[in-house]
Amino acid sequence: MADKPLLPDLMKAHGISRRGFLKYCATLTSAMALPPMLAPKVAHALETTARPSVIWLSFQECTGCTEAITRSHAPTIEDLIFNVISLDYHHTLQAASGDAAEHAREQAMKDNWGNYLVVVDGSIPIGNPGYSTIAGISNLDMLKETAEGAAAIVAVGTCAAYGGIPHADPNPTGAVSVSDIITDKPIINVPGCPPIPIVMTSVLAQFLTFGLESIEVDKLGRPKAFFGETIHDRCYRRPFYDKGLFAEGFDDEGAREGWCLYKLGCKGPTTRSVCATVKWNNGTSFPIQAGHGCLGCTEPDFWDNGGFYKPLSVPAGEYRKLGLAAVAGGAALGVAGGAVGRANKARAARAHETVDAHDLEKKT
Amino acid sequence: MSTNSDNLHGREAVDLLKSHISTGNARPVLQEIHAALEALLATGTTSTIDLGAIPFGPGDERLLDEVLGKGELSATLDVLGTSHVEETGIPGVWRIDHFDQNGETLSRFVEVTFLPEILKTQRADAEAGLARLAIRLEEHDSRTH
Amino acid sequence: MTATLERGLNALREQIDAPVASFFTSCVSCGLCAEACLFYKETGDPQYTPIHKLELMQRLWSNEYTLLGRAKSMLGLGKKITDEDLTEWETLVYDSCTMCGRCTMVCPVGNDITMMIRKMREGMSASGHGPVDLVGAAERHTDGTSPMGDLTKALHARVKQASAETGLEIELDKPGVDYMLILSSHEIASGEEMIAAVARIMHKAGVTWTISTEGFEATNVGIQLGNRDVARNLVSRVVDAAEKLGVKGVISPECGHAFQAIRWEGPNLIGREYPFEVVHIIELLDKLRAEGKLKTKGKDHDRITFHDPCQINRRGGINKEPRNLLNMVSDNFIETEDAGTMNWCCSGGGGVGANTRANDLQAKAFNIKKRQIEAVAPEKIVTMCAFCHTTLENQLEARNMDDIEVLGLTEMMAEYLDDED
Amino acid sequence: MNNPYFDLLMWARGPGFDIALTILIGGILLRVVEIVVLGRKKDLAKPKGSPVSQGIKTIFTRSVPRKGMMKDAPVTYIGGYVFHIGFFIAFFFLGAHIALVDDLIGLNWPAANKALIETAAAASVIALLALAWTRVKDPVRRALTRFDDWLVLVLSGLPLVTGYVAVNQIFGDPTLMMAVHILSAELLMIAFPFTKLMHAVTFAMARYYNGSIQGRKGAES
Repeated sequence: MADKPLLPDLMKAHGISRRGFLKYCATLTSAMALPPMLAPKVAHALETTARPSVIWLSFQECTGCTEAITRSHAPTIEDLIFNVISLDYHHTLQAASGDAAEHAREQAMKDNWGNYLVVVDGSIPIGNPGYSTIAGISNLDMLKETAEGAAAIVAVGTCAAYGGIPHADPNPTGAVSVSDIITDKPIINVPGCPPIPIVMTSVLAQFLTFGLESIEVDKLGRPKAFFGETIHDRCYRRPFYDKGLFAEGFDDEGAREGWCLYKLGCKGPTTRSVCATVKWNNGTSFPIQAGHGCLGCTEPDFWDNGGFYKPLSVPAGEYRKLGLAAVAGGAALGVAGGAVGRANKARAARAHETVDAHDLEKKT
Repeated sequence: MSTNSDNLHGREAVDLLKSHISTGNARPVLQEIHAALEALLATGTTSTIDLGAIPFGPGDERLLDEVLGKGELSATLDVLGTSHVEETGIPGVWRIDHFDQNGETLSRFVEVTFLPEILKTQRADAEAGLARLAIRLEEHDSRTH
Repeated sequence: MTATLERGLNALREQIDAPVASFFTSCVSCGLCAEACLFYKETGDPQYTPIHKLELMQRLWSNEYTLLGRAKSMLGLGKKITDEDLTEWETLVYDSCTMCGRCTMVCPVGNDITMMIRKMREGMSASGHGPVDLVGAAERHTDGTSPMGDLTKALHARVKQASAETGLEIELDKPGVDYMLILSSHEIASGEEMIAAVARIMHKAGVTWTISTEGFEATNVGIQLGNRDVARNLVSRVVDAAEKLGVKGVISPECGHAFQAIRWEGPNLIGREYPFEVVHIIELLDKLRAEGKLKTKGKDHDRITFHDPCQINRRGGINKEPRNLLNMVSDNFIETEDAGTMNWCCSGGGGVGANTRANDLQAKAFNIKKRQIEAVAPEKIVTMCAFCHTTLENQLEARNMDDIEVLGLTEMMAEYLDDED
Repeated sequence: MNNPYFDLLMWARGPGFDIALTILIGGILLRVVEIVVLGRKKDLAKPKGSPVSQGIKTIFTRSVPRKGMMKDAPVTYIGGYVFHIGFFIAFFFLGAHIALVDDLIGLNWPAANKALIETAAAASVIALLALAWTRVKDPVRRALTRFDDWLVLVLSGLPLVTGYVAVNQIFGDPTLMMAVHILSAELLMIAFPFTKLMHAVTFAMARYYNGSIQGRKGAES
């Protein structure tokens, strides 16, 4: 590790000025959702901390998370790879393949035992480990083996964090999340399908610059800096929600006016992410701004949330059939109950003895 | 809508419409800038506001631009992509926008200061410059001999 | 036969129907009925809250007429009604309710509490929890011709007096006439004025009428006691008499519950529609007025107010008629507060006045009426119910307010009748 | 890994709602049919007025207090009005609820703004507290109050309070509070047919019967 140069030295070697370093630190600080006054601390950390080894494991996934992270603009994955970390294994990004690739992983583990960082994307099938293997090693075995010497694990994407789409009902592969398997290592979940690129890189950067302790996580293991508030809280369409103005269709006047998409199934109110502020594609837009409700992809089981186009307040079950059964059942019970009542009354009428005024006293 | 929107059509009309969508966050940010400028004048404290940390709608951007306005000074930095540093129409209030090599926005700040740090020559760069100057002089001298 | 708990509960069971079930289901125990009840208003005692008086009936309905209640009963959770319960509730159901119907008018969910009290009394009376005085009156009426015993002789005497006084022939038991008049025993006992007044007005209007010696008593203690067998027996006497004489109509006199009995409950008690119509005397007078057959001359200049009998106005639908008539003969007519549909009861109705046990409570309950009368300071109070009439007189006298004269409207109309041909 | 709050929310939106709706609809039908089947004897007295039209009229007119009553029981009347109107506004004019009704029966109408909804909900809760206070302090109401009355007060207030907390994230996880809100509404639905909440349906029957009995006699109601 000692032979890995520090970032400012690297930059210097590449002819990048100190101003460039300042710009980088300012941007990184902003990306980590830290207050601007911490920029000097970020700079200090980058100036003094060696770049750790990172092993990236891709399991049952679609490579969307990797695709996304390569599009991160601040810090870019290149920044990370060249400036902040030493990415020693990532089978999509690395040049080596086959035995050489696996050898690189083993070598990195050996060299950095107890200190390296494991990044995982994709869920792990435990229904049958044979569903997903790399170089003949099942995902489960590779995760357990690699995690053993890790300092910490970052589960990137909803699949690794919570099981994601493979875990969706009926979950044919028995897909589970990293935290369902590894329980003795610190795990940071960076969910999203995919996660916002700069959230991934920022979490990595923060982890590497300020350490694990600097990252406060919620009950679902997500960094609070990026998953502390719901999308709804920060949505620019929120004022329309508060005014009670809702788009009723994707092409109606409300949609054109930019009204709230709640009724079109937006899951913003129960989805924690910084989509509305950090946005996507280099801060250009995010789904709601593009006119589509939030799917809730940073939440566990978002695929099973009752339908992407069903408002949160709308029941997700089979109530229509049950409702009809209830109508029939209720009416039948009512008729039966009423009939018993009528019978009771008729019995009383039959038992009625016609009295006259002299029968109205208790005679002993 | 203002009356001049009557002859707008299609995208233009939609853009105009959107430019009014606001989160209401610009007003408090302006208030913060006001307080920061007061602090700068009173105690010399500089402040930085990260515009990436606040949800802004198109209407908020408009309001910020309208209120702060254009100033006397603007500079372009060419490092790791470009950066624009501009004094706004309110002296002491600066806008700093960082872009990457592809021209995409990296980060955006409002700085309340007499001179943004990034405009100053950094000591390390000056040291490198000194070395570079010495080399260049040496080269020049050796050529003229 | 003797009254038993089971007979009472059985009678109550017969009374539960869809309206009762909907009323109990709807009650949210808001307590607003209390504010409408003269007994609660004047005592401030929450036990007089009208809906509370029906708690036992509510319990029976819940236990036996709802699925959930039956399930509870099967598990032994439902609270049974005991004879002690009925004893406890007897005074609430009889002594503290004149069935005036104000609670029915204010209940926000629309419960006809008064109607349910009437039903509740079926169970009370059948189980031997009818007030002694009312049961006694029922026995006397059943055995004789009125709750005061046999009034046939008195009737003959009154008719003779009236005939002499008016110079008009009044023929008893005359078949084929337009109307058969029935009278409340008070009207017979107190004098011949009512018969004379009717005779003069009918004569002038050209309406033929008679009184049957076989069915002349209008009051029906069976209604107040809440016993439909007794009530049927008594109402049948009038119906039979009317049918025998083949009259077109029966005139219900100035008596509140009598009007309820003959007009609204009667057909349902005997189980068939009448072949004749029933009109209240005031309805008939107003009809004659409208037809121009009732003319008056002169006006009473005294300050007059009107007392609406609950069973005739609020629960009988006769509201405008007496006012039309009163305005013909008075130029100083003033209404009390709440007059008309929401008039406060005289405190004597629903059997309360005939129930000596309730005397003290009744006297308290009258105070609200007293204050309203005082507020308009009348010289005369006109009403159209003989029992209200008596109650007002007695209660005013007890308060040294007997300088206020109480009058029946029919008599007053007769007084100002334009007799000239 | 799963989020127990999210699972709870999905249970509330799924099986929870199914169960609650089934009990609500089945229960209401049971109770209403049970009442109607009991029937009533045909009234043989010759009518003076129209029982049917006055019955229908009374369903509406009885919503207005009779003259003078308001000053006799101001808390009950004003509290009652504020609660019912507030609950009605908070339920029927919140966008999320309209979406629910839309999904249930396909009816849609404009939503009200948050300020109005929250004012209505707050007023409604205050009214409930006032009504609860009369049940403690007023002798008539205290004597009439049973467990059922308290249950109904609490069950009516819960959805209002939890809804406010969930929407404004006053405390608790927003997903959890949303689930709690839906569950509280489901509790109300389940309790509805078997408590005094049934008055919200049968009041129309009761008022109709009252109006028709009086109307038949040509009397007011």
